[in-house]
Amino acid sequence: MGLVKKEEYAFDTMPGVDVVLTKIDYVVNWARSNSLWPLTFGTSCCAIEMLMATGGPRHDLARFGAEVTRPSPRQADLLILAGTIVKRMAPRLRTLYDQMAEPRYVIATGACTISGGPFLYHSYSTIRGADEIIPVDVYVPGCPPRPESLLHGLLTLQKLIKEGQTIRKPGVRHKPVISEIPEGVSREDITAEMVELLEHDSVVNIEETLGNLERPTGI
Amino acid sequence: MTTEELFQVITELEPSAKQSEKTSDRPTVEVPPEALVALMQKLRDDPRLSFNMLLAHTAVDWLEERLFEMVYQLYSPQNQQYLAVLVYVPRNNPVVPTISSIWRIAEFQEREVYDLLGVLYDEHPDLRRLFLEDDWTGFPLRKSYQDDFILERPK
Amino acid sequence: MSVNITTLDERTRVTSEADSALDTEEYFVNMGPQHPATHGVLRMVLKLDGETIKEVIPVLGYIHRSIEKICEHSTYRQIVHLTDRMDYLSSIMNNWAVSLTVEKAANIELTERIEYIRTIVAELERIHSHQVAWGVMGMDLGAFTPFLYGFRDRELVTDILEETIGARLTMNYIQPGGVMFDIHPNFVKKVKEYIAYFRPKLDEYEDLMSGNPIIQQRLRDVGTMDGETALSYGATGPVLRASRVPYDLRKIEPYGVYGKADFNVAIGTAGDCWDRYYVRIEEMRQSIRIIEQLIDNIPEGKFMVKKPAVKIKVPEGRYYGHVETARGVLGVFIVSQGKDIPYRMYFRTPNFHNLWCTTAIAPGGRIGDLVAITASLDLVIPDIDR
Amino acid sequence: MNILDLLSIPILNISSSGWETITIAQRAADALSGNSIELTIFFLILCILITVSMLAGLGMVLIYAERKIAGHFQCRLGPMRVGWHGTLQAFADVLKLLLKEDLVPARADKLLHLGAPFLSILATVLGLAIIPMSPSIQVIDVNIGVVYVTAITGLGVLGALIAGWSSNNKWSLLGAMRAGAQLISYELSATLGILVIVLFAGSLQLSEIIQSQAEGWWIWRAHIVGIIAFFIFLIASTAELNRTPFDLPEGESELTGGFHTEYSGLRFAFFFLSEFVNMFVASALVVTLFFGGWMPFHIGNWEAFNSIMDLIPPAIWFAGKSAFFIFLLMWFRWTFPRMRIDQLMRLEWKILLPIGFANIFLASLVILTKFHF
Repeated sequence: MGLVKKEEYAFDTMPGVDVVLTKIDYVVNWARSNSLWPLTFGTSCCAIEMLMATGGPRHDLARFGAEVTRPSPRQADLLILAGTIVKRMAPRLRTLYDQMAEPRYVIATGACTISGGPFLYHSYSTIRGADEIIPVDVYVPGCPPRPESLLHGLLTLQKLIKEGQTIRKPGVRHKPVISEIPEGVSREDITAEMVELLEHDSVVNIEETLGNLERPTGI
Repeated sequence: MTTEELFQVITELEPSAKQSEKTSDRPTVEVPPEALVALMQKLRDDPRLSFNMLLAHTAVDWLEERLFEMVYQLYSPQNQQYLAVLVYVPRNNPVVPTISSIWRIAEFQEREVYDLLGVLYDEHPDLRRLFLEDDWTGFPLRKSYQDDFILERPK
Repeated sequence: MSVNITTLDERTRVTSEADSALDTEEYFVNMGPQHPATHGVLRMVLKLDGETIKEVIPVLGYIHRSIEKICEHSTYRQIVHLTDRMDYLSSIMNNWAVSLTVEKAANIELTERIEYIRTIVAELERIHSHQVAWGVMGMDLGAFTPFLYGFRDRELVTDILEETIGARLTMNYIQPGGVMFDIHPNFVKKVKEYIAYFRPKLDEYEDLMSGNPIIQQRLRDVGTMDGETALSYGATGPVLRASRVPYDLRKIEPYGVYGKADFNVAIGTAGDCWDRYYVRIEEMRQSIRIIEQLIDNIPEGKFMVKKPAVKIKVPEGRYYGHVETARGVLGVFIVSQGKDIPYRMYFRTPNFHNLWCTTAIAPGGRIGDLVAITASLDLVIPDIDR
Repeated sequence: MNILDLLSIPILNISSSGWETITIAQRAADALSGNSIELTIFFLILCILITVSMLAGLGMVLIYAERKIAGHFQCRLGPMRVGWHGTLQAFADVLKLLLKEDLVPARADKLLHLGAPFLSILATVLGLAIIPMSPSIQVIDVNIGVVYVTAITGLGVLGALIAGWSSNNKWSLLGAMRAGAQLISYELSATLGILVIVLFAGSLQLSEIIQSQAEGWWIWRAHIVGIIAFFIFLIASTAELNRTPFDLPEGESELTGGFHTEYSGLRFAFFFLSEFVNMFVASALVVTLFFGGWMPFHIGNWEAFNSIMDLIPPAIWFAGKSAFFIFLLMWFRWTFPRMRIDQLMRLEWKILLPIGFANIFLASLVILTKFHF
């Protein structure tokens, strides 16, 4: 939380500041988690189930305050990746993500977005997982996932935001990677390192981010 | 119109077109590339045939025979008759005349074939990549296409 | 001989400069790949003069997943599940196209029951596809409510299909040699209930959208396309039929049990957006009629004549088969060398062919007209790109 | 002066204190001439408080109402989880928007891009200031109130135009041009609608327009002319608000977001808020001009009924009537599709404007022949 980090030194000598800042943090996270406006963006099949059917009368994304789909990435908080990402789309997806204003969150839905899905083998154009391009907070598996799964994904994201655990840096993955653990390293070590990484990455200095990134203009 | 009558009319219109010996579930004629445009024009405009619809156009890469097989699927709503037209071009110099002046959709079907198989179309009004980026190298649907990106399915 | 290969950059270079201060200047603007009106990742480069469209250049490939390449390495049963993901709103009909072609080629005899189930399920899906098309048409024209009404009724169709099939969108139901599962015991009852429910709802659809004067203004005489043009552009399905060409594979060469059902082919008169919109509404009515005639007569028998484990081999040759999906004719072209995988597989997809109509009918209209036209063509982008 | 004195000021007294309008600015001036500096400051602060709290409060209430009403129109529930039945949803939205990153596109005109939303919200605040919400709740009562309102609406267009132009985005520019063309065109019809009432009331001052309706609202008293003027004004003000079926400047499915495509965070919130509060201003104007403002509903000489109606405070009357028109605008939005730009212009210049002029002529005849009630 940029707010907290910036003001830390000014206040931490005063008694009771921790409590106040925690409260502020809580309120800010509460607002952010309850007002996730998704971007109107869907690449293929999952878009029907994710944005359309979930926004529809039966599943009603509006109950969680997330039905205000914004067609402009500048105003959106949540990028619901629905469908395969191919090589030609990848740079555009990156641009879309860059155009979104902080704080921004990404939910990857469907097998294609998570790993390439049915188009994994023998395909010359399918990207194997959208998290190779942009950071992803929550993965919702399925082909396509049911609307209920997206609702669960949304609630999980809300929980993550409230705990301040969302991913802000590309390349960091929530995805469990099953591979051989090198000798001399225990599973606990990895977990500890990941927790540290997550804690570190959930703190973003907005001033710094603004200064470092030159944002592309136009659609 | 029976299939025999159809072939009779076609050979009458274009002598170089002959019935194909390839196994196919539709009546099929083979034609040399030079005669393609003339034959197609006649197939569409002849009142006995009136093949108004170009249903599909694609190509098959025959690596061993070193040939590209161009397939045109036609349909005549008037006679409810299907016809497939085959054109063979050598794989090292795949140039076919365009038929986009006869059916507008051929322009885009031909662009797809160029994009994926690298067949060139003579006199095509706007020959450029369709699905892939302009700077893509190679033609992925060719049997000889090599790409490090492709993952083989484990057996 | 003149083979001239161009690029998109060359194609979209501004050529004309304004001569005087009063002259207008043409400019290019990108619509998509992320744009609410393109229903996915279609990109259209528009050449505009003010708000008037001079030229439309569709740019494809933002969801090109190389399905045809994957097909060359997959068995026919594996290919069926890839077709689900092309035109996901008529996935069952896509399955059917592959199954039909393979069955014809491999000479697989089907039971009556299979044909009945296939026909009913496909018509149910046609209804749900047109419901989505209807709702999305409303959303593109700026009325959000029809969209939700369409999805309200679509949920009930997916419920019925889900009970039998187990999936909501990508059904993977029709297989070469039958259907994956027998119908659920509740199927017949629920379909009848649904028809009783949906018939009055269709009138509600008409009240909400068809009668609205703004809808009429936005759709009538917009994007008019005569039959000649439609045929030349290879349009099929509701788009072609709206232009007064009664080309419907269900009537012309009945597959399934369409030959036994009594139904009419809806055609338009003017070929404008309104006709394309209304042909879909009428097709929903006809689909209801078809289902009503068939639902009581499903004969007993096997639902699968080839076990799923059996690898189907297609004899050597070229095979072309097609079905009428909700958006037009899906053609499947198989070149086989006698193995259980095809040598070359080509899909003649309806949306790929319908899309190019925009280049003919959109110029001269406004941006709002283009939105109405793309909505009336009812494009599904992964089906274009494959 | 102690706090009890403040409480006795009529503004906090909810019961109707006669129909004589005393604006808060007037009270401040009175206090100043009575040498009571505290009271002057109090009233001046009250002026700011009323406009700003109206802006924020109304904005949130209307955003919540819109989402809830839209939900129920569309067979669903709308916000449910944040607070009881989602009542805190708007707070979460606004708080989030305030804390969101504020982006300026790389090649945008920075100064204008940053300034445009303020221009937009300024027009809204200025519009709020003149609305007579009850005899005692009106910030300022200009004697050319109607002209002021028309001028202020023009200022709002400037915000949209500058926002679209400075964003350096073709879609934004298109949206801005649409906004400019549409708002300037429909301004004419709106003014023609207002003029009819000005002719009847014989005043440009909003409080006097309300006073003139003591014997009956203009929608009844000016019968045919009034009803035509009402419809013209309603259509024109819907167009000026950029609401469906005239939401072309933002037209999501056409222009992705129109003039505010490139805005994020706080500045987008300003556009968002001003759009919603403008809806209230427009409804309030409809109520003021045609439905007697804060006047209670009276029927002829039903004395008993009328006296019961008088018991309801004028502020409640005003709020109720405005709420009805806001609901109507929302109803429009969730029912109608969008028009096309040329149809929109045709509607204005070929249909509404000629009818408006004919209506003014007719109104003059009605007034000359005293053919109204």
